[in-house]
Amino acid sequence: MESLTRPRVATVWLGGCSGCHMSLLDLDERLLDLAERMHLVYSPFMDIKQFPEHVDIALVEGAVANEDNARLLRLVRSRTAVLVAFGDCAVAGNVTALRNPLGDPMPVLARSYGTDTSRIPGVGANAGSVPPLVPKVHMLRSLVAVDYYLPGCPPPADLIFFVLSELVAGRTLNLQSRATLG
Amino acid sequence: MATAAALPTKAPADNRLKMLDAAMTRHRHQPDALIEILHTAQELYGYLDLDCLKYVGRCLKVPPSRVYGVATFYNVFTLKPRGEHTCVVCLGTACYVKGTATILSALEREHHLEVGGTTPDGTLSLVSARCLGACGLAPVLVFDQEIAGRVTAETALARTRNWMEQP
Amino acid sequence: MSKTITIEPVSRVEGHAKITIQLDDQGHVLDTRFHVLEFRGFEAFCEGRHFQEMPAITSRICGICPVSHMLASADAGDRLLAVEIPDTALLLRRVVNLAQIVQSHALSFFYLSSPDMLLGYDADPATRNVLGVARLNPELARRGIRLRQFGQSVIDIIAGKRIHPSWAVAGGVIAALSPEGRDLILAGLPEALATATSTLEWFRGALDNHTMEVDTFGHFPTLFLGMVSPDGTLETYGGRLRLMDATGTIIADQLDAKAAKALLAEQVEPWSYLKSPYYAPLGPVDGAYRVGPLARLNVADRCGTPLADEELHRFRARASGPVLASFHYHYARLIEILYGLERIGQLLDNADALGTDILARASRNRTHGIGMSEAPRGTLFHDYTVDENGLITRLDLLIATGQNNLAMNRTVTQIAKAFVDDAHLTEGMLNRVEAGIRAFDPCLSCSTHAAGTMPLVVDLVAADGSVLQTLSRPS
Amino acid sequence: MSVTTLTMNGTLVSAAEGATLLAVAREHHIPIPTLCHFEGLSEVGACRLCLVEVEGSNRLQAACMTKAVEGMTVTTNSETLRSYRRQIVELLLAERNHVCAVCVANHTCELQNLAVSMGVHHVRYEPQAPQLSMDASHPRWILDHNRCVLCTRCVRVCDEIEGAHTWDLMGRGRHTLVISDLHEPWGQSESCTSCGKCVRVCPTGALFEKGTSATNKDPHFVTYLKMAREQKLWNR
Amino acid sequence: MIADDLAAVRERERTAISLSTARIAVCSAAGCISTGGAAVKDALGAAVIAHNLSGSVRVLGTGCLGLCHAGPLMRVTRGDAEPVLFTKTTPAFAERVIAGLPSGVLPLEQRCDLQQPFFTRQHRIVTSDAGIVDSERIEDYLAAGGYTALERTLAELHPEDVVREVSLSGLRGRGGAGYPTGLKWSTVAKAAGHGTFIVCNADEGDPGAFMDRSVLEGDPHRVLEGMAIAAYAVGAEQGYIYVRGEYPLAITRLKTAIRQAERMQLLGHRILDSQFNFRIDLRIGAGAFVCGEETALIASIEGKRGMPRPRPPFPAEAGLWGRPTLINNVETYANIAPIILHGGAHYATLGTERSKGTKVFALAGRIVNTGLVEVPMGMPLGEIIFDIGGGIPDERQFKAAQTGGPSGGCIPAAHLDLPVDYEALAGIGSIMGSGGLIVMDETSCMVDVARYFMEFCRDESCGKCVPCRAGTVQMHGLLTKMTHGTATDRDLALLEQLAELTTRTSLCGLGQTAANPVRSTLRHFHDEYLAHIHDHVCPAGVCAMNGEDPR
Repeated sequence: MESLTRPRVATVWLGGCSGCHMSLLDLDERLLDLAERMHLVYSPFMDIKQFPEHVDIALVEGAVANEDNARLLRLVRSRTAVLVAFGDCAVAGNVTALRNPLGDPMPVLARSYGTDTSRIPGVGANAGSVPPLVPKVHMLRSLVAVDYYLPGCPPPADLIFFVLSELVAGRTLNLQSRATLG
Repeated sequence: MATAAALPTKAPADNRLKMLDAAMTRHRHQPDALIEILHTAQELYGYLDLDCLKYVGRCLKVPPSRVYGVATFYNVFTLKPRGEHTCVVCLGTACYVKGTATILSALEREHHLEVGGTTPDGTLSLVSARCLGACGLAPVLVFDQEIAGRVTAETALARTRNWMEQP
Repeated sequence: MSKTITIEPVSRVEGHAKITIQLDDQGHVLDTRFHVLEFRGFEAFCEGRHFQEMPAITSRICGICPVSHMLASADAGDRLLAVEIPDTALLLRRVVNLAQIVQSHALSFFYLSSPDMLLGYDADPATRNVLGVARLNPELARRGIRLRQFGQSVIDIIAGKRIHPSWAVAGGVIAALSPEGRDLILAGLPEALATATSTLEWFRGALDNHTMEVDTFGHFPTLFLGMVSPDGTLETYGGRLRLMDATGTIIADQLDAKAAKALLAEQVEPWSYLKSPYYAPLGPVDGAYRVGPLARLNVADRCGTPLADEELHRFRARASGPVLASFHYHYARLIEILYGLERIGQLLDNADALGTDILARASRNRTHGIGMSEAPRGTLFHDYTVDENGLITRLDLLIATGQNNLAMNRTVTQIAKAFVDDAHLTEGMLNRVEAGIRAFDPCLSCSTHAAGTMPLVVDLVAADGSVLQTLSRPS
Repeated sequence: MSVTTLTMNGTLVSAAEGATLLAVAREHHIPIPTLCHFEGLSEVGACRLCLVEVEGSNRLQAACMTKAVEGMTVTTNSETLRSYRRQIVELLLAERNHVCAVCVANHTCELQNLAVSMGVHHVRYEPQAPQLSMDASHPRWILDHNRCVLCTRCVRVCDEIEGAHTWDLMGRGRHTLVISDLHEPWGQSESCTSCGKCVRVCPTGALFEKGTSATNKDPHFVTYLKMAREQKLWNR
Repeated sequence: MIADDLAAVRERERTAISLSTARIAVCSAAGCISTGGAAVKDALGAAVIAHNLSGSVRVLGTGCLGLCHAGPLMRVTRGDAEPVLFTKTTPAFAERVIAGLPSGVLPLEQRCDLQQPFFTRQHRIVTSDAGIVDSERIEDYLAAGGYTALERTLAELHPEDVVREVSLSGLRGRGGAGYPTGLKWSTVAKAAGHGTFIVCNADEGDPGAFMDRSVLEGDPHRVLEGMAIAAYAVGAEQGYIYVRGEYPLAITRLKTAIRQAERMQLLGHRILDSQFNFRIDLRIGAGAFVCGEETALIASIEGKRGMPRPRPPFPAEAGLWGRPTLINNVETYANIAPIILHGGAHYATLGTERSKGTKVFALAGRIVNTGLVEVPMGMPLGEIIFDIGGGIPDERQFKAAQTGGPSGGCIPAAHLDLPVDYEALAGIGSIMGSGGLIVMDETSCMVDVARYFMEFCRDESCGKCVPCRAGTVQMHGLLTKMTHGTATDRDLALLEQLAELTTRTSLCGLGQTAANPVRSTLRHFHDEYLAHIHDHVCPAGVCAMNGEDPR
């Protein structure tokens, strides 16, 4: 099958706003052309629930804000050859990490849900139905090795196109001064 | 006298102010005497409040932000009143090697204080020093003005508990 | 033996969610829960920041509807300045909001939901996505992509950036529209309109195959909340709110953001980061309301643009009163695309469009301001309290998706009861449960930011679902 | 005025006597990154970005403060220097809460531009995320410590050009903060003349104007003003 | 006062000493005072009166006698008999000593063996007055030959001659960096114009160092004399002593000493009736380690924040208020009088090829004889630690010797035979430093020690330059991660890279040397780092290794 020879690509969304994925969609029709050159195996736009084995390239958007994010990120890392930190939250924490200066997430949660911990989602006995927040939001690099960094909030579509084109073609990525945080 | 005219209304018009003025006069109101004068002011008042800083700056012709900058650069100066008693824990290398970190955390736990803090009742301030130069007696603490060598967590706690019980 | 089915993650929605379905011994659905899994804490970390930074910061709540946040935030800022913004600024903000509604609706329909309708709920999950649609019907896919692209490019042309522009500020906007920009937008309109009309035609044709979905995907009475102009015409920015019940009776009308918010309360369930607002006078059960395209088309007297009004007429023929089927969110969405495109044309045809009076300068003159916009998914409130220097002391965001939370939970239960049967559980059945959620086009990255500063009711729900205790907090 | 000749990156260049290596490099269009340097203000040599290698010395020298000397051989752009500069920029980015995305200075920020020009796409150091406040008490401007790089341009311009000395630094090390007067709200400062020069020279979004979502700074203004004052040259 | 008057004072004092039957010196340095030395001295004074011995017994408060751990120390000299040293004395014991004097029977217990290597292996130049001179009496200092060097300088030497003698001595800066003192003096002397300043850096900042404190407390006139000679040599009329605020006793004694010297015209206007004017003012430090760096020290004397500035220009050319400024530390000045008295060439006979004279060390940590010692340069480290220092207590194993404080390094057992010399220490990644020598045994974790020093540098960084301000924070974070067992190889690589960065790019000495403890422990104790990172084990059992995310 043809798809076997094309690189297997995944896009992952952790703690973030999905703006990076929206910017990916801003490739517009180029997305369809790109789809011919790769095999998209996992993405929020798809119905595959489990991150598959043997992924060649994974674009990971968002920072690690809760335990699910951390688990998924470690899984992605273990199954992916080239992991790209996709956008500022993944690269540097960005807006998702704005809660870090406040320290522990409890006051942050209490601000939204009140101080009765039995009623706060993700805390104590409530941790089963929703994932507990991690004490501090992490950029990807703090937890796993990252192969490439694609900064931007979001990264411009043209840059995403360049990055995907290069990686799908099996080339080493060199962004030099093409990319910027923000 | 020029200094009297510049007197902030809140500054206490007691002897201490006279002594402060005298110290500034001794230094001919030169700006470079700022640190010396802050030492004097802290000795007199126990700490440096904003009125005092403003007054000293005005007399020595130093802009307020610089006075504040100097007062906060150096560890010795404090802008908040210290407690009635002060316990200084030496964190010099010799003391560290002999375990003052443990003593410090015992004191912090006991009095619910962090270094630099004062108990809510104003009895005890806990301060650290980078080296008191009494390394031969490590670990060293200072209880009020008195240096104590070869202190243990127990002996340190005994002293501070005593203060807390009889303020 | 009772068991629990978990769908995780809910895919092809904009956010992180899971659904749990509890079955009884006989395999019948006992209960369902829709869990929103993400929490970012904007209410907490925005405190201490300046209100004029909020349009940039809060737009990072969501990458799909950043414009809605930017505009609601700027609107709240206008109130804090206590100014009326220049006509051109209001006009351009409206255009940008409509452009976003177009792109977001196109995203929802073509990228996320069309795979179900075109490929079927039981299609292979590996290909049941937009790329699968592209393979089966390349023309439809390309037209959908280009439609979204048009919406995004309007935002780009006016606000300077497709995603997360920093353009609207308290008092107005920071860049005027150039004649070239306007011409570029107008040149793209005809193709977009053609796509919108042809898609509507196709959708209408396909509706007959979806009677089951229409009946089960959240078909129940609720209240509806949406924005209208003073004469009752559909509006998405700078209008007032209207609240209608399931029979079509207007309960409240021409509410400003402050008056509307005063009518709402919310409850917290510890199993979801998403809170559930409701119309306070009626309580959490009867006070459930829906927002978004379906609600807006239900509450408005008319769209005010010719093609959209024509389609609205057909839409209304599907029900005797307000359209209650949540499946018709899709239909309403397509009509709103048409409306948005037509309205953009109308607005840009106005001499004010190229005006250069775009920013009213003032300093902070109030300490409390509530702004709002009609986001693609429904009414969005930004409620700011600031200190004398303009630093936020309290930030309270009430987000469209949150307001649909009660309805979405009910929808999940309704679909699960209709389709899920333990005896023969198929992936397609579960996908239908997800598809029901998708009809609301929930934006879950937005939805986890509603703050607990409204009158809050907390229900302590026992394992059997009964309410053990109710705690409430005054506002 | 006598002229000095020296070698910079292998090329012979001439320099006015007493000129700094930075001035010589700029004159010959040899790029050397800077952050604390500001034309028209005194030099402090604090950011360490302009460090260069001078043959015969094992110490790196700050180009902004090192005078050109006859026969000197200078390298401004070795791989080692580039690596140090990248690290310094990364250290700055990790030090406070530089969230470019939501910053008023996004795309006009000198720190961000340095990062771009050096290809700093990410920061390897742990973000420190200190809890810092904003001072919005001034009617026109805001000071946001989260974005301050402690370059002290504001302190210097206020002292040296405006003559008010409203700003200074308090504390030390990682706790250093820019303060006005006795660490009082800027809006209550008795010494501030509200001239706005500090805002103009700020390289990041730490000092910015209220009501703007993007800052439009004019850093050349202060240099122009100094020339006008001292040399009666109103050339922009 | 002229030379003849001074001679008369000396004569008078020497006669008084020779007439006394006993001199009892109580160590009055801060160490012994903290263990009750002052009370012992008071008890001695009271007992002398009670026993009616005022005419024949002299009680002095004197400089550090060395064995700080055994204080309060008391040294009894009777006529030509060998002096006796008592340890751990008390007021009651003092009473017994005085009571025994008339009969000549001194207590037998608490005597310290003066023939042990701790005393015999030392070579005292800087600390030679301890036990002889009362710290608060200028007459004592004069009687011991004090101010003779200044007298001779003013009477016989040209300024260039002084600089030549100092150059000839090979003396190098004792503050740590070891810059040749003579060279520094000649640079300042050559710098044009009047208004040259001289500064004594008495801001002894290294934790674990108390040599300067002891000299200032015990023999302040020695420092004043050295400064006056230096001022004469470089043409300065104003001097400052920048002394740590944490040393109140040193400050009091310096104030007293300056007053006494001024009264005797040894400081001030027309010193000893010559044309030479020189006054000394004290500046009290306020607790900032960075002020040991000379440009920061200058800023601090000027009343500013102690922030360094790049050099050049060096203070020798442009220092205090832009004027040429000579800055030396306490021990350096304390060496000057002996050099002038006995000649630079004589001084140079002591020590190694490139490190001349003696060095005072403060022994502390896991060592039997904690205290102050002065040894000739070139003595092997092991001799200092095991022979003089008495080795490691509690039958533990020597692990490392830390020299140079936060700017220094840790020396492992393999280098115990290393001669103490500026170059030799630098060669193995440490520095001579100001003289703190802290001994560690296997109960110390070297990663934790590196973390400790990094925390120190982080907290003491002035914050001006980025690599030091932010680099120390990051290095401390990485080291903390290691001590928590959560670090990876990647963190180790980052640490090494940051260590290089701060060393190479920091503005001043603090930042440039901040990574030295890290680099030296990485070099000599690499396996301990790997144990923390790979095996999540702290071999010394110091680190909690609880895997908690450090913050």
